[in-house]
Amino acid sequence: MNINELREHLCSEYPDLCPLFSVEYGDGVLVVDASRLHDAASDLRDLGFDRLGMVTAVDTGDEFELVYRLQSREMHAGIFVKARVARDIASIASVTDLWPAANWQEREVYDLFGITFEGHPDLRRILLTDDWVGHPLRKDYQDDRIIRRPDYI
Amino acid sequence: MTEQTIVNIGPSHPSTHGVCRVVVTLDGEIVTHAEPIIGHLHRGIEKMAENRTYLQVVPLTDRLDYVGSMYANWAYCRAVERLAGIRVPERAEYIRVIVCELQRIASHMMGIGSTGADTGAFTAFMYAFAQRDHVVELFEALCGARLTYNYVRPGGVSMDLPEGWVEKCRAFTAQHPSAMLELDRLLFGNVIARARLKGVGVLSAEDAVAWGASGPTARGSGVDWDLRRDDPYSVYPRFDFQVPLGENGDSYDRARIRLWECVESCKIIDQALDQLEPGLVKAEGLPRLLAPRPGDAYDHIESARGSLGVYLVSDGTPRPYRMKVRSPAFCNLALLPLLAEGHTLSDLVVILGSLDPVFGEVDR
Amino acid sequence: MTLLWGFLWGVAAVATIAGGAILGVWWERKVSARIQMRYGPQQIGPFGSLQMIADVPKLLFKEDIVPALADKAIFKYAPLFVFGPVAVSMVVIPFTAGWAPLNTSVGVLFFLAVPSIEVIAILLSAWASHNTLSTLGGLRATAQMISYEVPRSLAVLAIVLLAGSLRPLDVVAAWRWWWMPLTFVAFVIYFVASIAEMNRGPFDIPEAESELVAGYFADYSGMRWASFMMAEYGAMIAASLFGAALFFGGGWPFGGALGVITLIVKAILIMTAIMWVKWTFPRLRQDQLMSFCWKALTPLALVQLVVVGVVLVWL
Amino acid sequence: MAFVDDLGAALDKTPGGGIILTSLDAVMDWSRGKSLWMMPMGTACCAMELIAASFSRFDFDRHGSIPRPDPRHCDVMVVAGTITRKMAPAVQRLYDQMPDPKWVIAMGNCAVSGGIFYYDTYSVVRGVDEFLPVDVYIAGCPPRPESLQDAILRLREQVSTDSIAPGKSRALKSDLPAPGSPRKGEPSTPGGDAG
Repeated sequence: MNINELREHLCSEYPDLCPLFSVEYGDGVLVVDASRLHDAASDLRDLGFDRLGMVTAVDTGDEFELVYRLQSREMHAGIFVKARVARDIASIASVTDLWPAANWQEREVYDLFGITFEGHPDLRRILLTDDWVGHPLRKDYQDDRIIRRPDYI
Repeated sequence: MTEQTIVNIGPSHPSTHGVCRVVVTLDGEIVTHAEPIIGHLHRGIEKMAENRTYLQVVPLTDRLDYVGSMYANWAYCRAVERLAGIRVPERAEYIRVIVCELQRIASHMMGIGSTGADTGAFTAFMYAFAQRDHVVELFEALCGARLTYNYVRPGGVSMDLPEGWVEKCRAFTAQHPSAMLELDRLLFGNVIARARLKGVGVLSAEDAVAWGASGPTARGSGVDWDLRRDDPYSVYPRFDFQVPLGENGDSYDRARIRLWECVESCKIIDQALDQLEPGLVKAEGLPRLLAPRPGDAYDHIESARGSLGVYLVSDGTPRPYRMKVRSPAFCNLALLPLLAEGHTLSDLVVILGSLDPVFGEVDR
Repeated sequence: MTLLWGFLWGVAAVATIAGGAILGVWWERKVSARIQMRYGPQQIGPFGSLQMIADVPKLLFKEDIVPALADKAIFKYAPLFVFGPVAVSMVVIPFTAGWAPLNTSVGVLFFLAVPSIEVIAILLSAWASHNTLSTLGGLRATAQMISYEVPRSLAVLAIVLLAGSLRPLDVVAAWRWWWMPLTFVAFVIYFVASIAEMNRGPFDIPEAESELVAGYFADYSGMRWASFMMAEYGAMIAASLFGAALFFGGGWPFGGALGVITLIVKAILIMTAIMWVKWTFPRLRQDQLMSFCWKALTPLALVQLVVVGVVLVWL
Repeated sequence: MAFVDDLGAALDKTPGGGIILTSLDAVMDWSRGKSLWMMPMGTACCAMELIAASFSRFDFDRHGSIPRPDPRHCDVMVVAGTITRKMAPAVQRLYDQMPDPKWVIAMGNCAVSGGIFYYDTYSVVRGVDEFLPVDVYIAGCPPRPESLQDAILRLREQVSTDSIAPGKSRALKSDLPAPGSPRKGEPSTPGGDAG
């Protein structure tokens, strides 16, 4: 299924998601409001996106952009879902109830970005030690143990 | 119920395939709960990439999945190429396919062998590893390194095939399928190995999809999903190959599928060598310093462990703003608590082995 | 006087087992290397045969670690009680026609019974280590070793029935070549059960490297650990010698010193087969191990016993 | 170890005991050097080469060097791979579990200095020598199995200078091969200074 068919399919099934859809670098992208993320994810799962490929976040400076990559085996298509959360109240609904795959991936995002996922069954640090201070993938993470690489370019 | 024992396996244990710690709650010999504790090899590669240029990140991707370095190279390069709009010459695509299928063989030899070692058949491991050594030798002739190749670069590959390499490669693919049949008889034909692997750690197709499993782990459960065929990339549509599928989703199917995938990889390599034509191996006119326009890109390939994706965010500078590796081993390993429950401690290590995690990739 | 003789025999048995273990380990390393497309030890002695000469002093002079939480007295002396019974069991082996170190009327029973004491020592050492993996290994070993006593004894019983005596020398004297095809199944059962008794692959689940790291001796270092290994090799040597004597007629067709050599050659062949099995097969699981013992080996041994009984009546 | 230490110290003090001590040392050093059992502390990429080292192609069993998974049975810990802050306590603990005398080989750049993971990372220990006494360093990312083989042989040379008496060394410092100097059987490099 190519990207236009995907857009048509999406628009016919869920018209309210249609205006949020755009195409970047050949991938379908759905930018939703953080409060509506869970509903949109649920709709997309019903549409046939049965695999959650990836959950990650990007620190854009003043806020976090959550990026979900969904895949559909039937449609042979992938789609991005993006949602932005404010930096000071970094919290979003968990999609673990829709895809169990989100369990560890959301834990990883929590560990490295400090974004809390409401409704996650077991939100703990996963990669770093339990007593780690800070969230390293934030752009403002400070750690005395980091030695900056000299700039060669 | 008797008193439960908590056994701590790892982080350094012969059958954790690296540095995984599994906290197992045992009722007698039966596992009631197994919790993998990962992150013992978390080196912060994603953070490091933010202070490297696009080309300097390639060696870092080598160290992700150190059993199959070519895959991470390739997935990363595909994401960069998508982001920067680079067209890769055809010969380079063929070479990438050849080296990645060789890498699949090398990686699966490690996976099958360690399944053997987990069940106690150490000799099978040796036989599998001998095959892996042939592949490693081919790679050494190709790029000088045995393990961390840094071969696939944005825009192509670092250098052309050396003289005589194609013949060596053909010699390897000619003998490999028969070696696989021998290994099949030695390991999977053995009555004890069958008893140990069959019916252990059964993963249903629904669970495999819901938990985001991919690669042989999902295909062992009959999930017919292979990116090489279902989301074709590079020159894969030009090859004729089968995707082996399991039926029961147990450790036996997961492990044995890897063996048949190696045989299929040999077919792909042979076809690719036949179709290989002279030409450029690196796109022309590449700038020394890549600085793609702002935006983000994701691309994935079918690695030996499943769909390996790289998500790149660019802010227009010569360094990636954010790199995220979607690691198949990470998602597959999340299945361990689900699969191990109700089995014995002996089965736990077999299940862990059949998921074939590589902790460089799990922890990143 | 008896005490003195006993002491001397004890020293001789320990020396035999130690020497046998040293050669046995070398032989195993060579056999496994051959199976695995390797060379094995090469550097010390011809074909690396003196490799263990380097290993033993090193182990002797290693630090002797006793874990802080271990039950110290039991931890320290349990290895002796693992090694002891194996050494003692050697004395009833009929080395050649008419000569065994200890010629007793219940020799066969002695050989089957005495090494079973080992299981208590293994359990003690496992428990004294205060280590979860060791304890699991000890429990596994207990279940396994006690269970496999049954088919092993039944298999030997077939020979005893034919010979009509429990005295090993009488068995060897009464042995006829046609016993070999008749008791072949019994020999296979004896072979398998002996491997299980000595905790070797494919029945090495008490010390499973990929599961329990080293099982019941995980916390032992230096010479105490080496005595576990010596006990294992001692058990292998004893079982091979005894099997060769009972099932293959001891020194048959020769007598005297040539008979002893024949017996040893036969035993080495059995030992090599034990190693071959270990390095070829994967490891069984605990429950499979048990069901194999009780559902396959034991009934088969009983059938063999009946067959032997029928033959005896027919004769 | 206490018994051996006492023996060594007693022999060292006894007049004429030095003869016995040196003979005993010679036997012990030979035996220890020829039977260096490895504790494979493989964490990352180098672990693959560590595995390859004891497998069919390279077969370290030839040197009497076999991998044992149990720290209690090992003589030399081969730290192969990146050590992170989360992993370091486990490595330290495994080292503590090994019986004396024990040695450490740092295999690969990560174990030597952090290697490629020296800069910009928040979780990597920059070299295993931050918390373990390392005897032999092997550079490479990853080093080839031959390098590990060389390290085992170098370690054998180092072991050959040990004494069972505490605080003693069997060989004089000048007898030790200087780093980079040709060893027995190797052709000496032209222009190399003999000293």
